[in-house]
Parts: sequence; structure tokens; C-alpha cells
Amino acid sequence: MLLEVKGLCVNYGRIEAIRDISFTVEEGEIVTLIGANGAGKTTTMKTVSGLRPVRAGSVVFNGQDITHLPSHERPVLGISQSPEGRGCFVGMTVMENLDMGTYARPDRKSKAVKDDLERVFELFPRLKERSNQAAGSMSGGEQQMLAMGRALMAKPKLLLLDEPSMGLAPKLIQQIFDIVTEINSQGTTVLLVEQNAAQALKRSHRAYILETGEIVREGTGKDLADDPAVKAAYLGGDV
Amino acid sequence: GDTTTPAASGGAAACGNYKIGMFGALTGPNANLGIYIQNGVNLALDDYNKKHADCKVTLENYDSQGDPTQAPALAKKAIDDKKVVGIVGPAFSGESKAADPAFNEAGLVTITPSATNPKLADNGWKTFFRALGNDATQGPAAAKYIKDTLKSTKTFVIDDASEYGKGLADIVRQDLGSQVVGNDTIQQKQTDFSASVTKVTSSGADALFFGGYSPEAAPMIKQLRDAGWKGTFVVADGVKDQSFIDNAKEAAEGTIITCPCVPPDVAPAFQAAYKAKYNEDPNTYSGEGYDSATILLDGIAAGKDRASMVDFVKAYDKKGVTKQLKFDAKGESADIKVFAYKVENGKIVSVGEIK
Amino acid sequence: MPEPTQPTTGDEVTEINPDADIAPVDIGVPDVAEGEKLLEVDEVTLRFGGVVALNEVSFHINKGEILGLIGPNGAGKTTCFNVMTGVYQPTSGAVRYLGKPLGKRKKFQITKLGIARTFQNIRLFANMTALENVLVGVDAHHSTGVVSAMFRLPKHRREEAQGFARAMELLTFMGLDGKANELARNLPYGDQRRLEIARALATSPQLLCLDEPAAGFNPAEKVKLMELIRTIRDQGYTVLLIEHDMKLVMGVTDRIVVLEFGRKIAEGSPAEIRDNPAVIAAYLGVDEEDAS
Amino acid sequence: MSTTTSAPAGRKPSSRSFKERVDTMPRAVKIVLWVVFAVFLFLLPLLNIPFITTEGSDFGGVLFTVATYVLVALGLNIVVGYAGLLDLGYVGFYAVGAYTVGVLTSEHAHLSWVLVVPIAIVVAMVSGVILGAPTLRVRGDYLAIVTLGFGEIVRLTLVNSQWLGGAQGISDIPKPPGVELFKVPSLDWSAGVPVVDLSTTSTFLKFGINDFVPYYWLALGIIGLVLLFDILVKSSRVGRAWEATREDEDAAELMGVPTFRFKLLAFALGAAIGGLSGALFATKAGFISPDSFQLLLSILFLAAVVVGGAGNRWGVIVGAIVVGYFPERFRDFADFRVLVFGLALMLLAIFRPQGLLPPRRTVRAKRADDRQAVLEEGEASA
Amino acid sequence: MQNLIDNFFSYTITGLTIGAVYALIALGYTLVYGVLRLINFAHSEVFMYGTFAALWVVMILGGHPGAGVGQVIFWVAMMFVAAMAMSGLIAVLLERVAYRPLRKRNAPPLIALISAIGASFVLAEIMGLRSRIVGWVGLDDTLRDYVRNSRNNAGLPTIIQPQPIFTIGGYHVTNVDIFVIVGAIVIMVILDQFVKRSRLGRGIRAVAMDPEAAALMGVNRDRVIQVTFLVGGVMAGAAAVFYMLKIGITRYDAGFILGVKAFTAAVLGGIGNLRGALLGGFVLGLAENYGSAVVGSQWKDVVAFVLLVLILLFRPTGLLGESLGKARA
Ligand SMILES: Nc1ncnc2c1ncn2[C@@H]1O[C@H](COP(=O)(O)OP(=O)(O)OP(=O)(O)O)[C@@H](O)[C@H]1O
Ligand SMILES: Nc1ncnc2c1ncn2[C@@H]1O[C@H](COP(=O)(O)OP(=O)(O)OP(=O)(O)O)[C@@H](O)[C@H]1O
Ligand SMILES: CC(C)C[C@H](N)C(=O)O
Ligand SMILES: [Mg+2]
Ligand SMILES: [Mg+2]
Repeated sequence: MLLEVKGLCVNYGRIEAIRDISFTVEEGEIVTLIGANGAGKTTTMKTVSGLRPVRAGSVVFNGQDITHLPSHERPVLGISQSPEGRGCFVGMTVMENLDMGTYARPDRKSKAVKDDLERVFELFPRLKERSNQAAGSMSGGEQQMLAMGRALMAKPKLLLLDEPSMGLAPKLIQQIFDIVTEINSQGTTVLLVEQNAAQALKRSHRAYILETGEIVREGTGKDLADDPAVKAAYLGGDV
Repeated sequence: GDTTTPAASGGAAACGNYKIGMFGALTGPNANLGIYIQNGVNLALDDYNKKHADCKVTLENYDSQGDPTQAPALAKKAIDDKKVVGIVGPAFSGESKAADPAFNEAGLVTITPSATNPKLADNGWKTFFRALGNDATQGPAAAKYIKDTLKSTKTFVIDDASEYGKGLADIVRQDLGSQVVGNDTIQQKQTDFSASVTKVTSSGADALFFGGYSPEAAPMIKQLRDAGWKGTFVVADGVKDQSFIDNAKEAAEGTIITCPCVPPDVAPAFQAAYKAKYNEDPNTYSGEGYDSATILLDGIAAGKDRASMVDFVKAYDKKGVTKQLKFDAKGESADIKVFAYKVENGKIVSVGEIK
Repeated sequence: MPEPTQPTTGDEVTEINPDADIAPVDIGVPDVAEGEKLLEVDEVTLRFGGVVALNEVSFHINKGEILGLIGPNGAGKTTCFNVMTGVYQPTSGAVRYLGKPLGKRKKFQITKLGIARTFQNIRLFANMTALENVLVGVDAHHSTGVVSAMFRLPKHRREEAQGFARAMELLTFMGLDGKANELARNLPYGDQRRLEIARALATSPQLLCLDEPAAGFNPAEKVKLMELIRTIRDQGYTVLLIEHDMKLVMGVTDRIVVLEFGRKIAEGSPAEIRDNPAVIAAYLGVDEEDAS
Repeated sequence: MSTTTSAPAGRKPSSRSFKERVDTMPRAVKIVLWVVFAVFLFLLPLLNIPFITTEGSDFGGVLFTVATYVLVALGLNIVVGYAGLLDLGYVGFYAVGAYTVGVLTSEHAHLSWVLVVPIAIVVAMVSGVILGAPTLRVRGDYLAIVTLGFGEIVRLTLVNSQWLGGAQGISDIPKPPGVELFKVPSLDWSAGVPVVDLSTTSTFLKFGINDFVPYYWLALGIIGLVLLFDILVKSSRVGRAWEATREDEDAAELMGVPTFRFKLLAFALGAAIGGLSGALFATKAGFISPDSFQLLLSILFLAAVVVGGAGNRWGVIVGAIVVGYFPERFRDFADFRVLVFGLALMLLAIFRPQGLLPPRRTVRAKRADDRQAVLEEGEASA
Repeated sequence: MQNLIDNFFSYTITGLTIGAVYALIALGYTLVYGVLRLINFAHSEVFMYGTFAALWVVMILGGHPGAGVGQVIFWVAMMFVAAMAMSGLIAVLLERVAYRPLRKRNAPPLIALISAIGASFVLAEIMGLRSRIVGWVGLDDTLRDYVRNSRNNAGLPTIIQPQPIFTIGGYHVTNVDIFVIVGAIVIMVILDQFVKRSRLGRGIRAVAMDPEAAALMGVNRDRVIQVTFLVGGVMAGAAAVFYMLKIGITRYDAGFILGVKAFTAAVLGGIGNLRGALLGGFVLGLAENYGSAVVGSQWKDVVAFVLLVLILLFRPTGLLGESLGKARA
């Protein structure tokens, strides 16, 4: 088991953003969290990457209890997140942003980094084209690509993707999901949050549904996608 | 000593519990100058209180740190204390200008043992008295020394833009006339004088007169010497302070200091008493401080209060340790001497009166 | 015990009030008849160093329509907004509004002429209340200065009263009237998006430009947004919409302009665009329909 | 006075509970309370209340100083608190106001005080525009250093221009014409209980050289007017435009706010109030020199605004009182007073990071954050 | 003007020496600004402590004029060690006491400026009251020479006797001039390399732009900030040594004016930009000297600030623009 979240509670002030949620991610899986706006998906992701302090419960990664580990020590363990709202370093160039992805890599000086860079450029040719443009002046979708590319540069064991398709053109959304499937098949475990539930469920091994801070259902991607109740609530008129 | 006053020795009942004030820099960069004066004042008080053990006069300190902006508030404080019948000070010209109008309005007499700017006496302040010569004599004396003794033909003049420094330097400039080869103005608290140094060295001056105080004089001469300038550094009473030598170190050697203050050996009795108390020779304006305080104390002994003190001081005419203490209509001292001093082996030694 | 500052349970959905009268007030610009050209982008080119963000783009917007602006990421859609609102000056070409070129007008002057916008990344005045945010928009056409405020001159009183009424009307329309005194930054994401629209409407624009208003919305919310956009148009506004959600774009627009690499590659009705092979290749992707 | 009339129009100071309590009072009671408070403020220098009254320095003078700080803080609050422009050279405007008075009443002309003060305000305002017009295009912290430079340029120009009195300054600035209506006695507490002391009085309004109380009264009245002005302007379109500009300049511009004009307006108004304060200072001091306008003073002014709570006029008043009064109060610490003051600033910053009376926006936003912090700390310690 | 032309090299060289000091101090402002977007107002005091450390170590070692080369080198080396250690320590302490608690409380940047101002007062006053403070522990007699007149100047004996090395345009360039200018540049090059090699530059910029995202990349914010303060402090320590060798006198409030100048230099070059600080320092030093030559020393600071305003009007983010080592890190 790569990631095990048990009885997690996280607050914003008095607001309980998530209440007692538990889930697991096995090595090699794609696991999706879906849920309405404000259900607590982002909060869950931030807690796994250490940006939000935990009120109760535990987070175990690769057998190590990381509940209270500072966020900056987690990338070293192999957790990397592409945050919601992108979080690019707007004043840095594209290249420098990608460079930041390798900040915590022990092998950051090795050739492997160059290969990974090539790989990211292959996935997102636009980034290569614009490698010297300031991230802040990139279009919304381009920044989204950059955020994902940067997370990939960390070569994580567990990749956290928070709404990677937000703001992307339909064609690119397809590509993003293809990329997710591909890197997963190459051995990276993925925890995914998506509004684009239909696509996400199709691509993932398992999924959890969050509602107002609690997990209300879980199952394989296919089971949930076929479930009429889920369909009605989350897949509705989705493209 | 002088005559004890029959009138005021009327016992405790008539005792006014009077105070005199000491107004000047007791802390801050120019504290030494204030403390030298304060020492003199304290000595005068000791003398008085020994004689009037039943009705002692105490000293109230108004520490301006030499900062004119603090002066008005301090003056107000002194004025509000009704026990204060006279002030020794303000010590510096700048703070005098700021504080004296209030003293004048309140009718509280001030005798300055050290503020030398000539213009101070031109304001028509009834309460202003100066127990020493002003820069209208010190300036020409300095110029004379530069011309006659140093035989300088090319002199550079720098001032610090202060009431005192600029006033004095301007007088020196006027007196030196065409032999002034360059002028510059610096700021108080400035530490880097590289531009001035270049100006002085490139002017070929063989003497430099600086009107200002020791915190600026010390780094200035140090940097000049570092740049290889060999001329004579001439300064005035504002730099006659041990801290100048402590900080300029070797660079201070040979500096000429003018001062309307008497050398310690002019008044041996005072020198001995001072030495007994403070374990060192009287320093800049200690004697003047002693004399100024003595005038006020004599007034107290004569039964004067704040209101009547002005006339008492105006009419005063006695020999003090530094000179005959007598003031003209503007409050200026009638008896004026300017002395030259020189820094030798880390000490300021007198080289005689400039006549 | 202090009360909770914000009602942020996920299931609370803000309902709009389509009945509220939010019709634009007269802002002293000439009126254009329904269906006539309101704004015209004419051969506009914009370069950033080597990047050609817009390449001789031309299209126009008619009064009273909802025009969709779509295209792949980085195609130049937001840049187009920026040129229309005075953030950037075109390298060549011109934007004509009401028949006259915008020229070198400043941003605020263009707003006063009647073009308003929302932002792809929400940019509210985070530390002002919802009401104050909208009032800033309303103020665009007010002229009270220090003197009239200081003496509370009649002009000031009149403007304040009218402004307040209009701002509340707009908040009511958006279903935000209950949150008028909440700080913008404390509002849930969806409400922030709506508040941005309210603030833009407050300037009484002839043309309202929305930049990906549905980003991050779930399908249910997207449907509501569609309603909202229609209602806005029905109240007398012209709308230019950037959006990647095809369902929404196809469902609400009258006409669509497609950009790619800074060039216009297609223009037409939603149906035409849906079947345009160039658009499919560049933007929609082939297996798009069988996704759900 | 105006303080009383202004009260109902503005937001009340202090915490919510206090505000609530005040709000629920009948209007008549409120008015009476405000009147009592105003009277108390006017009598403060004569009440000689133990502990509050400074021992080391004249209390009337201290109160006057505090009042000028309050005035300055109100002006600077427009610039820093409302419009969000970091100004480190505010003392420059203060100096311009003071020197206008000095030059026109003593150094080069002998105009009447009543005429000169409005001129000083206008000159300061113009200097604000002159400084602002080119520099307000510079953003953020760059503006801080540019304004700091301005303050120093003003001071150094004063030092080096003989026409402006040079380093020696300008003295004999005349007093304002007084009206001498009545005498107000003071209280004497030396017996432990207050006794009316008829021998120590202040004359309303006789501007002498050794009684600072009338100057304080004058300043207090002016503060009331400025406060009223502040309340009226802030709660108008102008105030909203400032806030919007501070929050997001580009977005504000795109919502139709001519941000540059409003920043300039804030600068000019702030400068005018600073100039007014400087004019008062010069009037009371009777003597001004460039030393009175050191950079340090700009920093203290800024400290007053920030410590009090930039953006909240009541907060900055409290801040000004802290910064103006405490160093005097700390005179007991003699040499250590600056040290103690520095420590106090640090402690205030650490324990009241949003200022003593933060503006409403911060209060609200902070409340949520604080509770969060408490919960998180509880967790960490558990 | 004629004076400037006649003595151009003299003004240039002396301008460069003081400029070197500005530049080194400016680095501290720029580095801290780079991470915290904050004017570290107390940095001037960090520098001032360095000047005293440099002075005291010479006093302890009995430094005096006219010593042999070996001894002089030893003294100067010890000055560097002492000043850099002292300034580095004070800077780190400052961060711990005045900034970190605020960061933990999410304080707005302006209040951090106030805390910095408070800290600046405290540090300066402690130095200005050192005689009193050591008096409490009864050490005032023992330490007499170190604490005497604590509000007045404290002078360093001339341990390096300035010797003209070569003459250029009539100005005798001395060993001290060369040492200061070359030394400062060497130190900056070392720093530049250090920032580049150590990832510190990237970490600083990342933290400045988006602390959360930086944490996600594995950047330890507290550490980056602390190292930044340390490095800035050490640079100020180096500046302090050069200052003492050149000016020779310090005081408890010596930091203030220099701090303002150095901050100006940092902004002039483009705050947050290391090379900008270097350039800004030199430009400012030269401008001041040239200005003094042309319009008189009393206008020196006015020249400096007018120049600053002019440059910012035409280059609103300084000569080299913002952002720490953008092209390199
Ligand atoms: N900074 C914050 N302060 C206060 N409340 C917050 C904050 N961030 C999130 N919340 C609240 O916590 C809850 C969960 O938010 P979260 O962002 O995790 O939802 P989400 O599922 O990611 O939603 P979305 O689909 O909109 O991204 C919501 O009620 C939200 O309002
Ligand atoms: N200031 C700038 N400097 C350099 N390039 C820029 C700048 N602004 C935009 N660009 C580039 O111009 C192109 C168009 O950007 P724009 O933001 O208009 O795209 P968009 O169509 O809105 O895309 P998205 O759907 O991703 O938001 C992009 O490639 C972007 O990187
Ligand atoms: C104490 C003295 C050096 C003061 C100096 N003569 C002055 O007038 O300011
Ligand atoms: Mg989310
Ligand atoms: Mg866009």
C-alpha cells in the first residue's frame, strides 16, 4: 500500500472541510476523488502533500507515518503535486519552473533529469517552444501544462493531480488523460481530482466520491461510472 | 572665595530650596563637552553648599544631547520648575537659538559658558549672558594664527552647516580673504569625507580650518591623513574634546585648536580644586562653567529669586577664575581672551593666548 | 462563541433571481440598434517579442448577440480581451467600437465607454465586501469627488442612493444579496465567479466579456450559468464569451469565432463550428463525443 | 466640537462588543457621551491625572505633540491605509507646511497666521502633486524609496539653502492671534485627591510661548475637522476607489477607476494634512530647523499608522498616541527610552500583527484565520 | 565642474571604494527582499555590529600602526572573521526574533517593517548603551576601552598604512583603495557562485513567488530564509571591515545613513538582483562623489536621491531589473 489515509479531519477555522475520511492508494493505481464544488477534494490533496495541518487522523506513505511531516520534506519521499490553480512561479521562466520540479531530487544533477525534461517537452511541445517565456505571461492552459510538467520533473512515486483539466481545451483534455494513463503504466501512482468525472472514472482503477467532506461511496472506476445515481449526480451533462 | 551674604542666611525658614539648571549635552556624541562644564558647575555648588549647609542649592540637569530640536521642550521644563532661578547654558549655539526665546519670555536668566555664536546676542533677549568671548573674536584669532603663526598661504575652509560651525567658518573665511583656496560644507553625522578629501588635497592647501564638532573632525582628519595630506588641521572649541584624539588617534597629532577658554594653569587654585575632585585637569569650559554657576549662586546668596536675578547678573562685576565677570548691554562678556592649543602626544596642550 | 463567518457547505447553491431588473442604465454612449455591429476587431496583430499572440484577427460582435470565442490553449483568446479592454495596444490593426477606433484609450476610459470584463483567474477586490465590489463598478459612471463628498452635496447623495440601489439589484439578480456584506475573499468559489459578473455588469456595459466563467464548475453549475448568461443577454446586454466547455458554448451562443495560434480559423453558428473539420482537428479532438 | 458631530456618521472604534454596546444606546445618550468625551479631551492637559500625566516633560506640550502625530497619522493613513501607497518620506510634507509658515511669517514676509496656514496647506498639497505626478507610476516598494528620497531631498535642501534659513533654521515664528475668552484652572493632585488649582491656569485661547495647552486645544479642534473630512470622503466613491486601487490596481482600472488620478488625489490630500500638521508644529515651536524633519520622523509616522492599524482611522489615532506619547512616558527610563520604545514596537508587531485596531476588512478576515490557528495549535500540542 | 575634470580619477577611485561598501551592504537588502518582499530595516544595524566586531578584534589583538606585513594580514583576516561572524549572527538572530514570529502569524508585510524598525532601534541602542549594560554585570572597568563613550565615535588605529601603489591621472591609488575595491568584487563573485551552486537563488525566488508551491517542490522555507539572512549578514560583515579600513571610525548610529544609502543602491540596481546591487553600489558611490565635486559636498545625498528618482522614472525596476539572478540561478 503506497498511501493510506485514516480518519482524516481537517479544518479551516471552525469549518470542517473534511471529516473522518479514510482511503488508500495502492502502488501502481490511478485513484480518483470526485465530488461537488467545496466537497473537500483540494483539501484532501493539500493534506496529503502537507500544506494543511491535520486535526485528527493519520497519513501513511510507503509505510512511514507522515501526518506531521513538513510539506517540504515530502517531495524527497516521492510525493509531488500539481496544485489546483496551477501555482506556477510566475516570475520564473518555463525552464526555471521545470527546474524547480527537480529541486528535491537526489539525482538532480544526473542525466536522468535531462531525459525527463525531454519527455516533458515531448508531452507538451508548447513548453519547449516557450522555454524562455515568463510563466506568468503564459495563457491559462499553458500554465496548467507547465504545472503538470513540473510535477512530472520530480519523478514522484505518487503524483497528486488537482483538476489537471481545468481550463484546457477539449482536445487537450483528452491528451491529459492519455498522459495520466501513460505515466501510470510506466509505474507512477496517481491520485487524481477531477470535475470531469466521466473521463476520470474511465481512466482510473478505483474512485472515491466525496460529499461535504465525507466519503460517501467507493468502488472501481467502471462500477461507479455505470452507477445510475453517480451518473445523475456527477456525470450529468458532462462532455 | 567671596563675601558671604548676610541677607540670605536667614535660616531654614527663608531658605528658598533653590535650584540652578545645567543645560547642555550630557549624553550623546558631544557629551564630553557638556560634562566638562557640568564638572565646573558642580564644583561651584560644592563651594556654595559648604558655606550654606543650612540652605543648599541643588543642580537640575537638562540634557539636550546637543540637539536643538529637543531644546524647547527642555526649556519649558526648566521654566515650569519654579525653584529654578537660573540656567548655566545652553551649552551649544544651536540649542541656545532654539531655547533662549522661551527663557527670555519666562524671564529665566541664562549664562552660557560656551555657546559662541555671535548672533545669539543680537536678539535682544534680556536674559541672555555669555561668560566668554564669542566667535567674532575666536574667528579672527584663528585666522590670525593661520596667517601669522602657521604662515599658511593656501587655506581650505570646511564647515558643518551648524549654527556654530558655519557661523565661525564664515568669519574665518572673511578674515583669511583671498588665501582661502577652497570651501566645502559637510553634514553633521557624516562619516565618509572622500569628496572633501579630494577637494582639499587637490587644492594644494597647507592648512585646513574646520568649523564644527569633534564627531566629524575625527574621521575627517583621519581620512585626510590616509590620503597623504600633510597640512595643518585647525579647528576650534567644538573639537576641544578628548574624544577627538581618542578616535582620530595618530591623525590628530599636530592639530591646532583655538578656544575662548582659559588653560587650566591660568587659575591654579581652581585647577587644584578641580583635580582634587575629578582626578584630572579642568577641561574645556570647566572654568567658565564654574564662573557661570558662581554668578547665579551669588545671586541666590544675595536673596535674589528668578525675577530679580536678571538685574543682579546684569550688574555683576567680580573676578572669577577665568576672567573678570562683567557683561555689557547685550550680555556679552567684557573680558575676552582666545587661546591656542595643540595636540601633542595624544594630549591637548596650551600654546598660549592668541593676541 | 463567535458565529461562523461564512456558510460554506458544499451543497448550498446560490440561486439567481432572473426577475431582478438589471438592464443597463444609460451611460451616455450612442445606442446601437439590435443586430448592428457593436464592436469590430479589424486585422489586429499583437506580438510579444517573438510570440505572435494575435495574427491579423478580424471579427465583429453584433448588438444583442452572444458570441463565443474558442480555441486551443494559448490561441490568443484572453489576449483578444486584453486588446479590447486597453490592457495591450495592438501592434497593428484596430479595434473599433461603436464605429470609432479605441485608439490609445486607457483601460478605465474604455470601461466608461461600455466594455466590461471578468478575468480568467478571479480578480476581485478581495478585502472589500461583495456590495463594495459592485459599487466600484457602479461608480465608473459617477463623478462625485472630494468636494461633493465633503459637503454631501445633492449630487453625491443622489449618486450614492442610485448606486446603492443598482448594486443591490445586481446582487439580488445573482442571488448574492444575502452575502452583500461578506468580504469577497470569504465567498465560495462559485459565488466569487458570480460576483465578478455582477461587478462587470455594474459598469452598465454595452458589451460584457466573460473569460472562462465556468472554469471549475460542475455540470449542474454549468447549466445554471448558461441560464444566467441568457438572462443577461435578454436584459439588454451583448455578451462575448470565452469558454472551453463545448456543451455550454454550443448551448448558449448565437455565433462562434475560433482562434488557433493567434489566427481566426473559423466563424459561424454553433452547428457549423461543431462540424468544421479544421476546428475538430485543432480544438475539439476526434473522439470528443464518445467521451460520456 | 466636530468630534462629537462626526461620531454617529463613522464606524465606532474598538471591538465588536464595544461597538454593539454603543450602537444599542439611545441616540441622546450617545450624544451626551460624546460631548463628555470631547470635554474630557479638552480638559485633559489640566486635569493632571496621575500616571497619565508625563512627569518628565510638560504634559500640555506632550499632548500637543501627540495631537500633531494624530493629525499626521490621519493624513498618512489616506496614503498608506486607504490607497495602499507606502510613503517613507511623509516628513517632507510636514516640513513643507512648517517652512511655509516659517518663511511667510518670519523669514521673508510677515503675513498673518490666519492667512499663512491655508497657504501652507496648499503649498504642501502642490508639493504632493509635484512628487506624485512623476513617481506614482513607480510601483510598490520602489515608491517607498522614492518617497524616502523626497523626504531627504526636502530636508537637505533646507539645510543647504540660506534663503530657507539653512541649518540654523528659522526662529521667531509669531504666535497665532488669540481671543482670550476665559481662564481654565487646573487640578492639583499633590495631596492625593484632586484639588482645583486656581493659580495654574490656561487661558482660552491665548497663544503664549510657555503655555502649550491652547495649542493643544487648537490642534484638537483641527483634528475634529480633519476626522469629519476623512469620514465623509472615505465613505464615498473616492474611498471605494482608493480601496479598489489598493486591492488590485489593474482590476480597478478595468472597472473604470482612473487609478492614477485617485492615487494622486490620495497623495495630495495626505500631503495637505501633513502640511497642516507641520504648520501647527511650526506655530507652537516658534523655531524650526531642518533637524526637526529627520527621516526618522517619517518612520515614526509610518509606525503610528501601521501599529494602529493602517486603514482604520480610529486605529491610526491610537497608533499615533502610542508613538507620540509613549516615548515621553518612557522618560522615566531615561537613557533607555529609545530601547524600550524599540522593544515596544517589536512586541506590538508580534502580538498585534494586524495593528491595535485593525480595519474592518482585516478583522473579519482575521477572525476566521485566528480560530483556525487556535485549532491547529491545539492539535499540535495535543 | 573644472574640479571634477581635474581630479576625475581621484573622485572615481574614492567613489568606487565607498561604492563597494554600499554594494556589499546592499546585497543584504536585496537578498532579504528577494525572499520576503520586505525592507529589512535593521540590516543597517547588522552592518554596524560588524564594524564594532572588526574594531574590537583589532583592539584585543593589540593592533597598531607600523606593524609588519605578516601581522597586518593576520589582523585583517581576524577582522573579517570577527565581523562576518558577528554580523551573520546578528542577522540570524534578527530573523528569529523579529521576523519569524510574524511569519508564523501571517502578519502583513508592513507590520514586519515596523518590527524591523523596532529591532533596529533596539540593536542600535544596545550598542549606544553598552557602557551601561556591561556596568550591570560589573564589567565596565574590565571592558573600559571597549565601551567608553558609547554614544561617541570609536576609532580604529591605522593598521594598514595607506601607501600609494600607482598613480592615475594625478591620483595616488593606495593599497587600501585596491584592497577594498578588489576585495569587494571578489567577495561578490564568490557569493554569486555560491547562490548559483547552492540552489539558494532558486529557492529564494520560489519562496518569494509562491511559498506553497515552493514547499511542494521541496523548498524548506524557514531554512531558505535563515540562510538568506545569514548570507546577507556575512556580506554586511565584510562591508564593515572595508568600511573600517577606509573610514576608520564607527558609532552606534553609524549604520543608519549607510543603510539608507545601501538600500538606495539596491533599488537603483534593481532590488532582488545580486548583480544589480553591485552595480547600484558603484553607481551610487560614483554619483555621490561626482555630485559633491560639482555642486558641493553638502548636496551629496541630494544628488544620490535625485539620481535614484530619475533612474526609476526611466527604468521602473532599477538598472538591471528585479528578480534575483534571473538569468543564472
Ligand atoms: N482557505 C479557506 N478558508 C476557509 N474555508 C476554506 C478554505 N479553503 C477551502 N475552504 C472550505 O473548505 C471546504 C472544502 O474545500 P475544497 O477546496 O477542499 O473543496 P473542493 O472539493 O476542492 O472544491 P472545488 O471543486 O471547488 O475545487 C469548502 O467548504 C471550502 O469553502
Ligand atoms: N505578456 C506576454 N508575453 C509573452 N507572451 C504572451 C504574453 N501574454 C500572452 N502571451 C502568449 O500569447 C499566447 C496567447 O495567450 P492567451 O492568454 O491569449 O491564450 P488563451 O487563448 O486565452 O488560452 P487559454 O485558453 O489557455 O487561456 C500564449 O501563447 C501566451 O503564452
Ligand atoms: C561647547 C562648545 C564647543 C560649543 C560651541 N562653542 C557652540 O557654540 O556651539
Ligand atoms: Mg478543489
Ligand atoms: Mg485565456
